[in-house]
Amino acid sequence: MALAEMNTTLAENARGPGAGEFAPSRKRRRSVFFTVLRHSGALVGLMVLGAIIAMAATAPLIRPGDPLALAGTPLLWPGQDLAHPLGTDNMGRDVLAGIMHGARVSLLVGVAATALGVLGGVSVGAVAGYFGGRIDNLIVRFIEIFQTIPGFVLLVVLVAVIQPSIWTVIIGIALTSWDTIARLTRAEFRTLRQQDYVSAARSVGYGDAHIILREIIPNALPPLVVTATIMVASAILSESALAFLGLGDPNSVSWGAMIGTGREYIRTHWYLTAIPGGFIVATVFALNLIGDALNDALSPHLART
Amino acid sequence: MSRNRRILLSLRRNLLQAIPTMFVIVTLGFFLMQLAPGDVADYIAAETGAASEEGIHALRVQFGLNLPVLEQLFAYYDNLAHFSLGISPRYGAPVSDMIMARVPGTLLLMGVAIAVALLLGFAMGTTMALLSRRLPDRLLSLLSLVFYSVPTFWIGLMLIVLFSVHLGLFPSGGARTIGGPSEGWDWFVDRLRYITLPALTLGLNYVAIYARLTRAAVIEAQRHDYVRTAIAKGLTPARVIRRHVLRNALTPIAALTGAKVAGMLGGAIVVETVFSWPGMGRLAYEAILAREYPVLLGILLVSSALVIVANALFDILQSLLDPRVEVS
Amino acid sequence: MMHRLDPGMTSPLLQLRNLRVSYDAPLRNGVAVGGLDLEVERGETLALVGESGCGKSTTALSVLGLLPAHTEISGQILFDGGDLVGMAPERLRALRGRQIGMIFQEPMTSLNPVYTIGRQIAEVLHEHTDISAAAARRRVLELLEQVGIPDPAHRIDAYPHELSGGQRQRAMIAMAIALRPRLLIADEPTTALDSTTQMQILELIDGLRRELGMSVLLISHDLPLVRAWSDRVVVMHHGQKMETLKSRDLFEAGRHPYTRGLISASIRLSDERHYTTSRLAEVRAHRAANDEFRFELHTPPGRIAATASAPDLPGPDAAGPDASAALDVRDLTVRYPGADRPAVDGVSFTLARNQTLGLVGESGSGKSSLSRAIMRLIPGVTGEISLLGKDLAGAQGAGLRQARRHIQMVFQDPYASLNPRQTVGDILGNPLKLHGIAERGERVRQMLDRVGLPASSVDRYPHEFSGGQRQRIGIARALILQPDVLICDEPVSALDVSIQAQILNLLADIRAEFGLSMLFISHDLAVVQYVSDKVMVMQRGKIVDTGDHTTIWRSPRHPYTKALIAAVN
Amino acid sequence: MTGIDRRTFGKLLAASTFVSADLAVPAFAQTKAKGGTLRVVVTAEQPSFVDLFGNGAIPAVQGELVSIDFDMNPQPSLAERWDITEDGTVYTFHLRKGVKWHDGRPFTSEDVAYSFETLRETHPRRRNTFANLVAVETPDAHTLVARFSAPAPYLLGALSGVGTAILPKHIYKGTDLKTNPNNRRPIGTGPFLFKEWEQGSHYVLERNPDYWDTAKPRVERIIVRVIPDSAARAAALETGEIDIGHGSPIPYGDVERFLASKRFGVETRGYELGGNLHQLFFNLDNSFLKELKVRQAIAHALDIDRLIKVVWNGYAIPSPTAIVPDLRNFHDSTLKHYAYDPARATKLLDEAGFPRAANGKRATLNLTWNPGMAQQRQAAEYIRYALGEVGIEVKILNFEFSTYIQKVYTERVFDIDVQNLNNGYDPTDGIDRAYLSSNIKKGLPWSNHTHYSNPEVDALLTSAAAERDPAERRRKYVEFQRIVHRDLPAVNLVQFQRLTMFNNRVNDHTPYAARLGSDYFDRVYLED
Repeated sequence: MALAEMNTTLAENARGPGAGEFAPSRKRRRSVFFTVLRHSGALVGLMVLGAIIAMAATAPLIRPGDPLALAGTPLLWPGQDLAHPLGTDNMGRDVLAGIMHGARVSLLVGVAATALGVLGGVSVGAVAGYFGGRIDNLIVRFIEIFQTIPGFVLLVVLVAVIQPSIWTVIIGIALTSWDTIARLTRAEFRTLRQQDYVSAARSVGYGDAHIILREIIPNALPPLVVTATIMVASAILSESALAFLGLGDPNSVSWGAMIGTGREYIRTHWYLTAIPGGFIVATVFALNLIGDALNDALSPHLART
Repeated sequence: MSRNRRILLSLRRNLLQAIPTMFVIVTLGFFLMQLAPGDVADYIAAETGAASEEGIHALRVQFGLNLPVLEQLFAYYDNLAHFSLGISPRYGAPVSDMIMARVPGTLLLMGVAIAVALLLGFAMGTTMALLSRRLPDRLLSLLSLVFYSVPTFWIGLMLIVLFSVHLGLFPSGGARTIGGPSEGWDWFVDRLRYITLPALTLGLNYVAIYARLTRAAVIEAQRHDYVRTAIAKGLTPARVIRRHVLRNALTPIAALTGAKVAGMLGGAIVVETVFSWPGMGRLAYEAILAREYPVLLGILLVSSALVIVANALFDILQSLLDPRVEVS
Repeated sequence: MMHRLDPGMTSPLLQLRNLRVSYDAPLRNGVAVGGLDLEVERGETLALVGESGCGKSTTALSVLGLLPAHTEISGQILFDGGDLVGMAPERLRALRGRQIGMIFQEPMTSLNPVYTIGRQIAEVLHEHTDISAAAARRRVLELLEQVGIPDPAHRIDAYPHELSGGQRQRAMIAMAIALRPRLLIADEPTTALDSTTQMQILELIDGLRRELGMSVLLISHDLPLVRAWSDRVVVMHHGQKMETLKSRDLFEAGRHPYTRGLISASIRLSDERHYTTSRLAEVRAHRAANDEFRFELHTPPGRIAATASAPDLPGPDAAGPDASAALDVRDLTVRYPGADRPAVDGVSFTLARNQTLGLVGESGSGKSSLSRAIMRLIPGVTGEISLLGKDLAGAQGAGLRQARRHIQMVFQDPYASLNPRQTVGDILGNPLKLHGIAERGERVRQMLDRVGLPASSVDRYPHEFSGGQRQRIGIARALILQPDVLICDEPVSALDVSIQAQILNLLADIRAEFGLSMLFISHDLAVVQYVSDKVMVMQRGKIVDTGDHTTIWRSPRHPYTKALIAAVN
Repeated sequence: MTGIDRRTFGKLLAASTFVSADLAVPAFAQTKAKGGTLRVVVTAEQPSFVDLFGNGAIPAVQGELVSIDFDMNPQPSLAERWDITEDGTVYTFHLRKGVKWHDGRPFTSEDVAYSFETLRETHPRRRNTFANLVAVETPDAHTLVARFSAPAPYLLGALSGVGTAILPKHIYKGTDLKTNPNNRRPIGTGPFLFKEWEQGSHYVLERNPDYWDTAKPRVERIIVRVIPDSAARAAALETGEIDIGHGSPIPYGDVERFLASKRFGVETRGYELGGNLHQLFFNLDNSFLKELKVRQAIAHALDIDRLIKVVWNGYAIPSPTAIVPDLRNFHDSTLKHYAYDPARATKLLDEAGFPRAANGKRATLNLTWNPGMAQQRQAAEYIRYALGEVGIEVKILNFEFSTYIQKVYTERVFDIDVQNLNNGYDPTDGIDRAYLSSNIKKGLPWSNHTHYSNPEVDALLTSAAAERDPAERRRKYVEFQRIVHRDLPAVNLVQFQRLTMFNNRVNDHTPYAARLGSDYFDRVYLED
């Protein structure tokens, strides 16, 4: 959540006291070379993410059947047996199958939790930021409560008290991450609702719903998209931390759960944690690269060109 | 209105606002724990390995768990009103004692983690911003992204394997050498050795965040007109950067640091587990598992108080850093 | 200070020779200054004048080496005989602040918000001299006194945000002159200020120039201003010098067609021009194949009939809404939460049909709040508003939406008033859809044509247009519902003077053509004088003076009106 | 270890153990090493240090009435000797003289009497042990007579330090037992003084200079550190930050590597009182599992050897019956596991009327597992896989501890529960609760949650509990084992081995007593 919050803070600061100072006076000037480099980051991110999505999509074809099946001799090193190119874990489960099917879970958790969080956060934040006044006050206090409770503690309570399954994990993560989006949305709405084009829309006679959906949201999207990208990454990390504490879904394989079981063998069979760990890092890294590039591309500094 | 008076007023306002916030959090926590299957009597009965129905009932009566839910809640409020956090059913000890025994550990860990993260992050971010879009910037950007992408528990284990097991540089866990030096330089070195790895693990994510934020803030600050003014005054580049760029970049960083405290408390659970660090996060986790709602609520109360105090402090710090910021 | 009296005493203090500046950034590639030659003589004020993007600010920045990275500069900048282009950074830095002082357009952002002004001024002293802290403070107090900041002993410890705009600019000036520089570069020093403050600041700069024997390079877009406050004027366009003139006879002796165009597009209060009697000349630049510019001066034909006899503005005792009026406002008060006084304080006026009512006032006087209150855009409003005889203040829901068809608004900032995510076609067409008006495509095309935009604009986004074009889109949007009343809130203040002329001509035309009643809000007295039939003067939320468009300037009643007039004449 | 079957290895370890050192050591130690600090690791912080409520004890501080040797025989400690009447109802203990509490007050029979009477009220297990206790008499300060209404053959086994805490009456009498500060800062008669406790981190014990056995203890100090994470414990052991850990402190998968380094040793003894049984319980109310053939099929579908390998890394031995091999007085070694035979399992399921549906599945079962032990999760995963092979889909329900208790014992959401209901030191301790029909109690943890009800078993277990003739007692338990092996309310899987991992500088840490790993530490000494 952290980067997302950072964006929020930046966004809020940028519109805080003496907003003029934070508005760039001159446009960012960059050489072509670095623009390309920048884009190459996004390119790498997209390629990595694409590969992982492809992996998730083809998992049932390449590694059919139950990824949790005890497929072979336990604790085979990668490459030791070509039937299990990435080796097997302590129970003889195929690591490659786990990675491929685990990608599905990680991506599902990341995307679904973010989608839920964004949906909730945008709705609440939009109402608060657009209408202001008493309802805004109330919502801000409400958000504050969520920001005061250590998110991961709340997540653990939520997932522990309900039966851990993919969907409880997703809902739990969404419940602990919506507040960031809500804050950001609120900040955006507070700024944008005062824009002249919103006034213009209102003076033409549009209602609140139209103004929120057609005039403001499209303009509030860039920072939200950036934050959402980073939220996907954070959700994947949260899921893995939950699985590490043993609070994952036992009926599906996830990268975090693989690390959780593999860590007992961290000294002898380090590949059991390193491989899923590497995939988590790669995915989160790719998402962050994309988030970065999006941030550059969509940042308000450049919007006026 | 003088600044001191403003700060005092804001402190009072923060405090007054904190009370309903904490009230809601405690109530929310209480109902969450009520929703959870099982209660502490179940847990104690199971933990002791053998129990009777009478025994469980006796436990429920003893802790008031047989009372209607709202009565339990009001009993808890009543406790709070008398400045008591209640008694832990499992430990049979006052919750406040248990929490206070853990607070210093968590505070220390978080404090050092924040300090490390700030220092490293600020240094990294400044370097990145000043060499913006050159090779060092690209490399450090990537590095910070990696820091940001690594799961905390994983990096913690890796640090233990590398620095404790292989290199023998730092202890693998704990907070100090038990029975070791209790004062002076030796004590300090000893504490430092123990806290290095956990603080680094907890702080690593934040190093990335601060680095990126600092970079953004410094680049942002560089674009400001007053930097151009400073150059026009004939200041040396070093002074321009120090006095007009970095100094002004501190404000958003202070704002973010305040907002990070809650997140760090959560992250402490994992780090305290991996490094057997005696802190609140671990206690919270155990309280959740054992359904000891007085303990969990106590922790929620204390940690939200911590967050609120930290936020208030960083608010004040922000207003000290930037006179335009009204203490909110 | 003997070294100042070098043999070059008689040569110009600053000489630009064939100065070229170009940006090689991917986003903004191009030549900002293309071979500029000019001299600033010792003790004189040279004004560099031109419209936005003409390269005047780039020129100013290049003197002190303040151009951003990725900028290429060539030619010579001779200061006291030494070439600043390619000068070693150390030497250049020694000149900055000490030999050449500079002040900028926006004093709020040009001062570091986290330090007191005293500290920021002292910083110059400490950087260039070995002055003690106590002595520096004494010197800063002296400087604050010198630049006319009241109560310097107190203000020295104030932060920039605690000062007014004028005081901030005075602090900037104190900083620039702290070491008695020989050249002061003032880059649009008063653009961000109110007209009364503007004059005081220019007076101060001029006084200091004489007192300290400085030369001043004054950058501005405002022709009447430079005429009053400079010795010579260099007119720039697109990085090129058009001509150099003596300021005194700038308005009479300008020969270059571009200069002529600027002059005729500029309106001065003293000219007493009015839309009914004279149209504004529009200057248009065409780039020829050889990259040379050709300028064409164009004055729209025709006169616009004077407004039918409008009723006199009602006095404070007039009672009841006037049904024949286009817009009738009674006791309108706007109060923002937390503010110590109302932004609009019991304002009453009547806008007669087919009339243009001008509203002038300085920033913060409540003009914009008033316009937004009438448009029903802000909460916290009390009082009565009657639109074409119908209650507007109390209208809700469908009634309000219906009413909105009859009153529309043109906003100040052509960048902020158009949704960047909607095409021009949507911006113009959607309101028609909302109000169930058929033949949308046709109406949009007609309207685009009317405001002077090509039909192809419908598929384009606002950022593809220039500022002037955007304001045309804004006007088109306001007109597309064919309202009866149009509120123009500073519609031209963000525009260059040549564009301003085009927009004012356009507004004058459509007002007659569409039979509009207009409330025209501006801080610019001359503009208000030109477009209005009646004029109101607003100060601190109240209407303090009203009158006919000519009489109010000739015989102002209220002292505030007098002060406003004094500031621009 | 690739060449050797792990299971064989486990067996070897369990059987051979280490040379018993109790005779050689005293002289050896006195000359060799005295002093030093022993650093012990534990997994979790115990909520209390006095075992009033069954939630944690430190025998090394508390002292114990008797010690139990590897052969399950009681040896003198605070009780120098004892007499039991013919009918087995009256126990007379002759207590050691001159023993002092850590606060200097003399230890007397009053303390023991108070302990028995108090624990009968508060302690969940001793409630049963002392259920028939009708009178405790203290004829003099060093004699205690305990009278039971029925024979109590299990009594002495319960009187070791981990079983029965001997409480200082002068501290507890008339106070609120639950919140008595002594629970958190105990005094006892044991070889070590409780010195300090830093919550969440460690506690420190120091040598008791006034211990009644003047030759002991031999280490000056014991530091007990709490390290919740198993990988972190392994690292701490490996780096030499801790010396010893009980109850399998490191992952089973890491044990080989530790042994290979020669710096560490593994001890399998000391857990004899546990009766560590790993079993799979059926919910007999489930219409599918109600069928004996289905349960038999499931038993046939499980490959115990593979289970031992993948779940226990070889540190387990098969326990086909409800009483583990360690309880050798009662274990029926003639019973064998249902043979691993998926084909037979398939056939049985078909016969029972549960053919594979179109998707290849016969039924879907919810499986719960006791989160108190990490290996249960792997066992659950193995069972999920093994039953999947014969067409039974298993859905694992992942609960943390409290939820597990509630969901399994109150809501009974399980169809299969993977569990370790340990036998304890005597069958009465661990068996009765799971098989007696009178123990079908909703909401009571570790009760008969299969809802198995067999009057024959009820009668056998009830009479065996009070049976004084060892042979007859064994016969009854053997009979019981055969019945439940036939009725199959549970598939008993393995007796798993808890391990003590230690640095080789630690000697004589498991001298003779079987204390579930909570050592007395009176003999342990360090060697550099």
